[in-house]
Amino acid sequence: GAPEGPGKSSGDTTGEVPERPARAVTLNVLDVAGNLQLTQAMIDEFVSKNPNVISRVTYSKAPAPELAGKIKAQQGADRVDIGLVLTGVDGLAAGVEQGLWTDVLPKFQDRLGGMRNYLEPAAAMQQLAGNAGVAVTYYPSGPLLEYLPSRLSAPPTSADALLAWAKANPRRFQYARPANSGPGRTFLMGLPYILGDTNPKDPAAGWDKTWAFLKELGQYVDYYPSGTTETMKNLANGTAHLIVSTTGWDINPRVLGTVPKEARIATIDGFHWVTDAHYAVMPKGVSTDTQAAVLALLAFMLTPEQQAKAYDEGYFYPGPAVKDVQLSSAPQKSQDAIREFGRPEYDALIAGNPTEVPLDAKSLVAAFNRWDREIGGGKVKQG
Amino acid sequence: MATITQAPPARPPASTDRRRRVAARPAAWIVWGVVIFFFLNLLGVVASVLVSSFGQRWFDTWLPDGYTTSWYGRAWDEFALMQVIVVTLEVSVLVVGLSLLIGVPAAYVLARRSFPGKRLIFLVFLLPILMPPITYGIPLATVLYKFGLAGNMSGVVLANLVPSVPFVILTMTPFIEQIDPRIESAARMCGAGLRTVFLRVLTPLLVPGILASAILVLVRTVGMFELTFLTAGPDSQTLVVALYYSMSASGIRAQQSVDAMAVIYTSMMLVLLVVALRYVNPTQLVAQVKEEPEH
Amino acid sequence: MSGAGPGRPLAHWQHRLAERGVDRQLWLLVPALIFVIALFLYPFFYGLTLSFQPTNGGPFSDYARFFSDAYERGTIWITLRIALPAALLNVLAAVPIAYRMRGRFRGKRLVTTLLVVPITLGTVLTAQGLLNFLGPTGWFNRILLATNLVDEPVRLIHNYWGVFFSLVITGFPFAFLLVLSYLSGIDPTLERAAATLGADWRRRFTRITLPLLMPGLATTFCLTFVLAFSVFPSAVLVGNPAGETRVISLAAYQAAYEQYDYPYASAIAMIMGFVELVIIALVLAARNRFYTGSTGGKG
Amino acid sequence: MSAFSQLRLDGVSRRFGGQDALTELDLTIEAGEFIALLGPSGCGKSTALNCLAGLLPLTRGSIWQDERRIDTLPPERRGFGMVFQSYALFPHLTVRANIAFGLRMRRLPKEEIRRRTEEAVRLVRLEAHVDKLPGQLSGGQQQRVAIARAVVFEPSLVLMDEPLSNLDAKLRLEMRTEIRRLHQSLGLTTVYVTHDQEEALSLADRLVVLREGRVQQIGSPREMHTRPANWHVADFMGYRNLWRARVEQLDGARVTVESSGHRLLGEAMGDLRAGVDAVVAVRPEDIRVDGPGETGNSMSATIEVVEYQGRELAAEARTESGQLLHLRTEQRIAPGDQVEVAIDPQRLLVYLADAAQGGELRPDHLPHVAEAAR
Amino acid sequence: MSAFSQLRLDGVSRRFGGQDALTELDLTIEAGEFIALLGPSGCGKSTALNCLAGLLPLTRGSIWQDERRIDTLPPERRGFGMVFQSYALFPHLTVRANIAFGLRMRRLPKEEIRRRTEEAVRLVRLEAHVDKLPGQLSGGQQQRVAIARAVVFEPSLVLMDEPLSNLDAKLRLEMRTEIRRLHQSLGLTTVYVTHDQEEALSLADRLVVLREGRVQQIGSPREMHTRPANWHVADFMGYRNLWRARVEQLDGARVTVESSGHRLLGEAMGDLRAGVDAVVAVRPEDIRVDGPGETGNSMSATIEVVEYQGRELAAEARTESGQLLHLRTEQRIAPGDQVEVAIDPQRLLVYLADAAQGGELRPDHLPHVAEAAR
Ligand SMILES: Nc1ncnc2c1ncn2[C@@H]1O[C@H](COP(=O)(O)OP(=O)(O)OP(=O)(O)O)[C@@H](O)[C@H]1O
Ligand SMILES: Nc1ncnc2c1ncn2[C@@H]1O[C@H](COP(=O)(O)OP(=O)(O)OP(=O)(O)O)[C@@H](O)[C@H]1O
Ligand SMILES: NCCCCNCCCN
Ligand SMILES: [Mg+2]
Ligand SMILES: [Mg+2]
Repeated sequence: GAPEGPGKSSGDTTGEVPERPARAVTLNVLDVAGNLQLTQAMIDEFVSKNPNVISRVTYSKAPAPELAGKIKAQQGADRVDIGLVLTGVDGLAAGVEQGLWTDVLPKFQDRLGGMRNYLEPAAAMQQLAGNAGVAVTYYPSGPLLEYLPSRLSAPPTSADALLAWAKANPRRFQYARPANSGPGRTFLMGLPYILGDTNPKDPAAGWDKTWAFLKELGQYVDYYPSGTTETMKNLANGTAHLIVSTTGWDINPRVLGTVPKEARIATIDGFHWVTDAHYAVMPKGVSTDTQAAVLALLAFMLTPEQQAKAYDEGYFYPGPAVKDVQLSSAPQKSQDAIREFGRPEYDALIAGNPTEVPLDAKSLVAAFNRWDREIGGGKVKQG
Repeated sequence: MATITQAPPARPPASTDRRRRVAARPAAWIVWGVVIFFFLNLLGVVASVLVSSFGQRWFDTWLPDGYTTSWYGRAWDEFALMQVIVVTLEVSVLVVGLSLLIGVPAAYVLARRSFPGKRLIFLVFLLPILMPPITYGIPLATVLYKFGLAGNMSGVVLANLVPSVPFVILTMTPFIEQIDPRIESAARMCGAGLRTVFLRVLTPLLVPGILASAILVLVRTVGMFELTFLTAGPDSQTLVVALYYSMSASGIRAQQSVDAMAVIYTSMMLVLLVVALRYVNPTQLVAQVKEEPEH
Repeated sequence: MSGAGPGRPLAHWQHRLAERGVDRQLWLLVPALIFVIALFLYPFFYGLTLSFQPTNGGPFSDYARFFSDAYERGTIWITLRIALPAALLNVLAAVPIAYRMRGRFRGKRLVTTLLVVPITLGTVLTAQGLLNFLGPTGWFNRILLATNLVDEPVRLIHNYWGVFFSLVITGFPFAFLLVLSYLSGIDPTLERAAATLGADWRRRFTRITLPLLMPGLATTFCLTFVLAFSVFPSAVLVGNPAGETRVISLAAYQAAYEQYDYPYASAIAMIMGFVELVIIALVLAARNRFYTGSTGGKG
Repeated sequence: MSAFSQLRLDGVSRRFGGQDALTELDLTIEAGEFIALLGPSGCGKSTALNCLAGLLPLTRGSIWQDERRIDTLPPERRGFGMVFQSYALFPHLTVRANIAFGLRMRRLPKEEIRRRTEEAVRLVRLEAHVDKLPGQLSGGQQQRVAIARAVVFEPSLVLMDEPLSNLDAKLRLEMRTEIRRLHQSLGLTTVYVTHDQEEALSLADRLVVLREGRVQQIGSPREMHTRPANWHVADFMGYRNLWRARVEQLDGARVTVESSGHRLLGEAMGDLRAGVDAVVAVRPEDIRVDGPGETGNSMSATIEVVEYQGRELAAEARTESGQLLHLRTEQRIAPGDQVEVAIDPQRLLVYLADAAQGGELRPDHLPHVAEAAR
Repeated sequence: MSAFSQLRLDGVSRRFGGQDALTELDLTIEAGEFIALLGPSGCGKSTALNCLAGLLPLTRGSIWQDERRIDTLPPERRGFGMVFQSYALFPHLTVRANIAFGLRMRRLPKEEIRRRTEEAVRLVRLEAHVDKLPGQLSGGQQQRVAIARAVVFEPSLVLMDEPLSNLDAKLRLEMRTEIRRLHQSLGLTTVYVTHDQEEALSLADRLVVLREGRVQQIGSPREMHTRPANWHVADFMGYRNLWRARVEQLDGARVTVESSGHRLLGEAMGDLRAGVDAVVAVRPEDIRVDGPGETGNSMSATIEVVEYQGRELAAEARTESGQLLHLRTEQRIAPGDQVEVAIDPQRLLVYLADAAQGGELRPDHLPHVAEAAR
């Protein structure tokens, strides 16, 4: 069932990229960020409207850590059959470091007019990506706290209060291992702002308060689940009373029914949003025809009508990376879901709190590593 | 001379039987207790996945709030399970076929012949089974990627052959040893050449062994996570790897849709198993066993 | 012209080659040999040489790096701490059960069939099931709570025990079937003979069956230990992969696919293989101290 | 040595599934006796032995050792020794340890175990092999270990299940004498299972012939040899000539029968009447080739096949009426020879051919009869 | 049927590891002959047969079929038939398909295969069983399938490796006659391996006795039986009485020896001189119990063990000087009886006891000698 890749068929990979492909291409899309949830409908629509550009599309998914290895191997074998990669910051950065991606900017800036309309924090996220990636969806993420009012009436609103609450309610506070969890990493990266650390961008030298805080907090944490899903499950079944979340993880699981609808969120005084985005990148070694097709597709995806689809069911709330995309232009299903499970207070929270871009990939990996050794792994030695 | 004195029912039934069974009870109870406990928990493990996959919402209760089959549709679509299952079957069939083709003749030579270096060769064939898959899987994947053989189905098949061929050799050896070599000699004395002996005499006699070994390889391949994980490309994932991704890849996913996928996986395995057990005795799946008489 | 001496001419050269065991039949071995060399030995030695070519430092620096870092080094102990007890339990629990089931009885096929099922579940599904079943609100804890055996859910997943149970579920049936087949390989008349010589069941077991079974147990232990030692998905899914179940295969995996440091990953993989082979060698050496010849029962 | 004066099997029966493997075996074994259980394959010999040993539970019946009921005891508490067909030596124990096993189980003092083991080793002449493992011994040596192991703890009864069937002809002959010698010198009570009539005849004080789980005859070797109870036993005891016949006339124990055109005079075995179907049984060595006998039981026949057997020749001959004769003679005969043969009427046994006596008469039970009929 | 007039084994030898399993076998087989290879276990019989069949490579020597060298041919191209000890029937094929296998391999026309298969089936009388699988047949029936399979394609030579050793005594006797009959009716050239001297005597035209890989004697059954070439062959041919002796006096073929105090008159077998060590060989049936013989070879002895053997008794007796005698008699004797025994000098064979004649004299080669010496 595997399509014989376009990378192999049309030999030219480095020449001039035409406006449109000479022949309709088959596009293989690899998603390592869970982004297709938001964008698959856009791509499908493009394909159905432009069968002469993309005749067929296949989707596959993989965990982010494997991305670089896989692409590198395909390039080494001179047989790149993935035309488009949808990734988060981590996969993007890993590829940049290894030189896997074709530079889209500034060469194709003018083909991607939508990029001029980025929301301001989305534009900052795009900056973070350098020249390789094109931000296709954006959300301010967190860190947020989430709880069930039936189990917890007054959630802590400050860092100290959180610590005190965790102490008073041992094993009831949970967040997942940051390396495997969006909310986990957002919490990790957001803490320096909350605690007023010296350099929130330098986990090695500038996060003294953060590490101390996490260590102390760790004493009251039972264990760190290996994924966010687990924390959500524990919130729902009552094992955990207070967990770390993001806008998307707040809304979507309640839509899905894996977290009770009545769950609430809380914020910690002085928090900054640590934003997140998904990017589209093209591996090097993709034929010029495919490159042309991908560029046309991306331009399409960045139009406001298509961006509206990124509201989804709150998966990446709000989702659109460009300005002036109204919920009312989203598909009806999206509108219904967000009307029922969304939170009116988000508009104010997003407008009223500063946004920060996440750590660059190197620092992030260093932070994860330190967290694994000192916070996550530390639990063993204590216990 | 013995004469039949009485009709059988007139003799008292012997008491031995019952008495000795009673004496054996406590030990038997403990053993059966442990077995039942194991099975109950196993049942719990499997059933909780099954129930959850049909559960609408399941928080802090014994059973879900409501039931739905929609998770199956979601899992099916989200992970393109049709394609994954097709790939899984293709990979399995290829691995089974190739490992039998390569392994059975080798098993025959190793079972029947002695020649210089045989022990060494046997050891080399044993190593892939003894080594942790990760140990050779990582360098293997690196090499396969280097030659452009990984990241697609050929890589998955090749990697899975590494433990499968030795496995075929190991499971076939006792079956081959069981065939009286004189039967081969007899065939040759009847004028059959080597090829005919293999095709007309050995192969039919080895059918149980080949089946057992094929099934084992099939089950192992479908269940083989590490090697497939290391060598699969996006379009050559097998079901286990897709399942692993569904549990650990990024994105928000309802627990139930993972459960649904797990149920799909289990059903496939069970179908294979039911088919398999029509042909082989379960203990044969591990080793060739002669049933002993009952007493 | 007498004796086996040089008088008579040696037989035709074809006889002499055949005598050494070298004849056309050996060609049957060739495909398998090519295969094992290309797909096992070559990658293995490739990995071995790669592990001596670290990105920086001398040939042994990646090994030194592993052993000097307690976090990395500790994975050996973590892995052994999980794998050895799990393999031991699997083998030891299998013995009495297989001993009871070695004869023929009604339902034997059913029981053994049921035992094959967990082998087919695979580690990932088992993990998912354990998460559901043993989780804080899973049926297991619910029953414990409902029967007042505990006041609070017992933590059985996302820690050592989760991985341990996963290894038992997948490993025990395998061990059982192996032990059963070894037991059936022991001629049942030996035990009957011991009975007529005055040995009660306890001594029949300890003096006859067990010594004859020991080599089989050692082999079974090795095979289940291999399975347990390479534990990977369940260590991530039901264990605590940052902490007490950060097994060595996870360290190798992270080095390869998260840090893209293939030489280091190869070094870890080699260390992993080495540790495992050491354990196996020890067990097999012990095995050789038992009687390992025919036990007469196999067909 | 024997701890009892009598061992009594009382209606011992054993079913497997729905099938009777052993039906109502009544047998009294006197201390010191050598009893052979004899019969074709599958007749229940091993079943009987295993029931006696306690290795098989009984379906019906009981076993008494003098006044003590023992069938409820497990094998290890009956104190019988057993020699298994395949010896069942413990492969992981040396010859010495194998032999000492039964003494160890009885927790005798070390010194006594050593002494009695050595004695047994000497008895079976294995002094040179005590430290070998069974796998390193020849069949005959293994057999001797098995015997030593079974007798070393002086069991009140020794059971042997076809202990010689795995040996070659010459060794079988030697071991047979050995067993006989051991039995005589130790005064062991022995129950011995075999399907070889020669073995049974040469070893036992009394023979028990079984067929399809039922006792056919119990008696001394001489009784068995000369007066089998029915034609099945006769067939089994070497009466190779079995012919269908019809009883013509009875005169006390003398009976005249007609068989494929020959009128023959013989001994009536059992309850015959004129006109009934009968089976005539004659041993090959009881057919004489030395011309017309004075007793009238003579026929002329043509020699078809001759086998040299040393002192004697074994031959097949066919009478004019097509009857096939198996005979043995010291005469020099050759295929094609016309001979006159005669049978002493005392050696020509006539049995009833009906179901009442040892089962239905089916042609496959009577290969020679069937052959003659062609 | 035979496609050759002579088959010649020329110095055929076979080593395993460092050990000679077969040494310099020279043998010429004439078409139509029935040759038995005879000898104790491990003497190289099967090795010889397998070399002949092509199933084992030779170490030395060659095999010639008339003028054609055949030892370089693989077994399937020699065109010999073989009957294996455990029959080695193809368990997955019906009786019919088993028998037809060899014809199929020769790609004969369908019709001919059918015809010849049916003929063979009829020959071995298995018409009723053609569609059964071997597992559903009795031992004797399987044996007949094996024979049919080996002869159906009219091989120039049929090899049989202990084809009867798996059968019980009664069936063995019947199948022996069967093989003899087949050989006679088909005129097959046959090489037959057995360790049972009785079987060899009764079947073969010529016997080849092997010991430790070397031919001891080749001759007719009668020669073998009455004049074994050395005491090893004698031992094997049923001369159970083997006594050490010293030659006292020679008179042509007549020789006087002294053996544990008795002066005995016998036949000199081979090159004896006065004063040399000798071995006396006597068959049990050649020791008569009927009082002092006229020839002087008489001793008085005490009966020790008696075995009933039907017509005869087998007994062990001990002379005053401690010599153990194995004897057979029709006399009614019992343990403890004092008897006078006599041996016909023609039946008392005297062999040289040294290494030149059949190897070194070791006590374990002479169990009876050893026994007497105790
Ligand atoms: N465990 C068993 N289950 C079912 N049937 C059995 C069992 N053991 C024996 N039988 C049957 O009982 C009958 C008697 O068997 P037994 O072993 O006593 O025969 P035997 O006389 O010893 O034969 P042989 O000479 O072949 O050893 C046979 O028909 C046999 O098939
Ligand atoms: N494959 C082998 N490897 C080593 N030695 C062998 C092999 N086959 C036979 N021998 C040895 O060769 C000698 C002759 O063996 P062979 O099988 O020819 O004896 P045999 O006369 O057929 O004995 P038996 O009557 O026991 O079948 C024996 O000492 C045997 O141990
Ligand atoms: N590796 C990219 C991580 C992005 C996680 N996205 C999850 C969606 C949150 N709503
Ligand atoms: Mg039996
Ligand atoms: Mg042989």
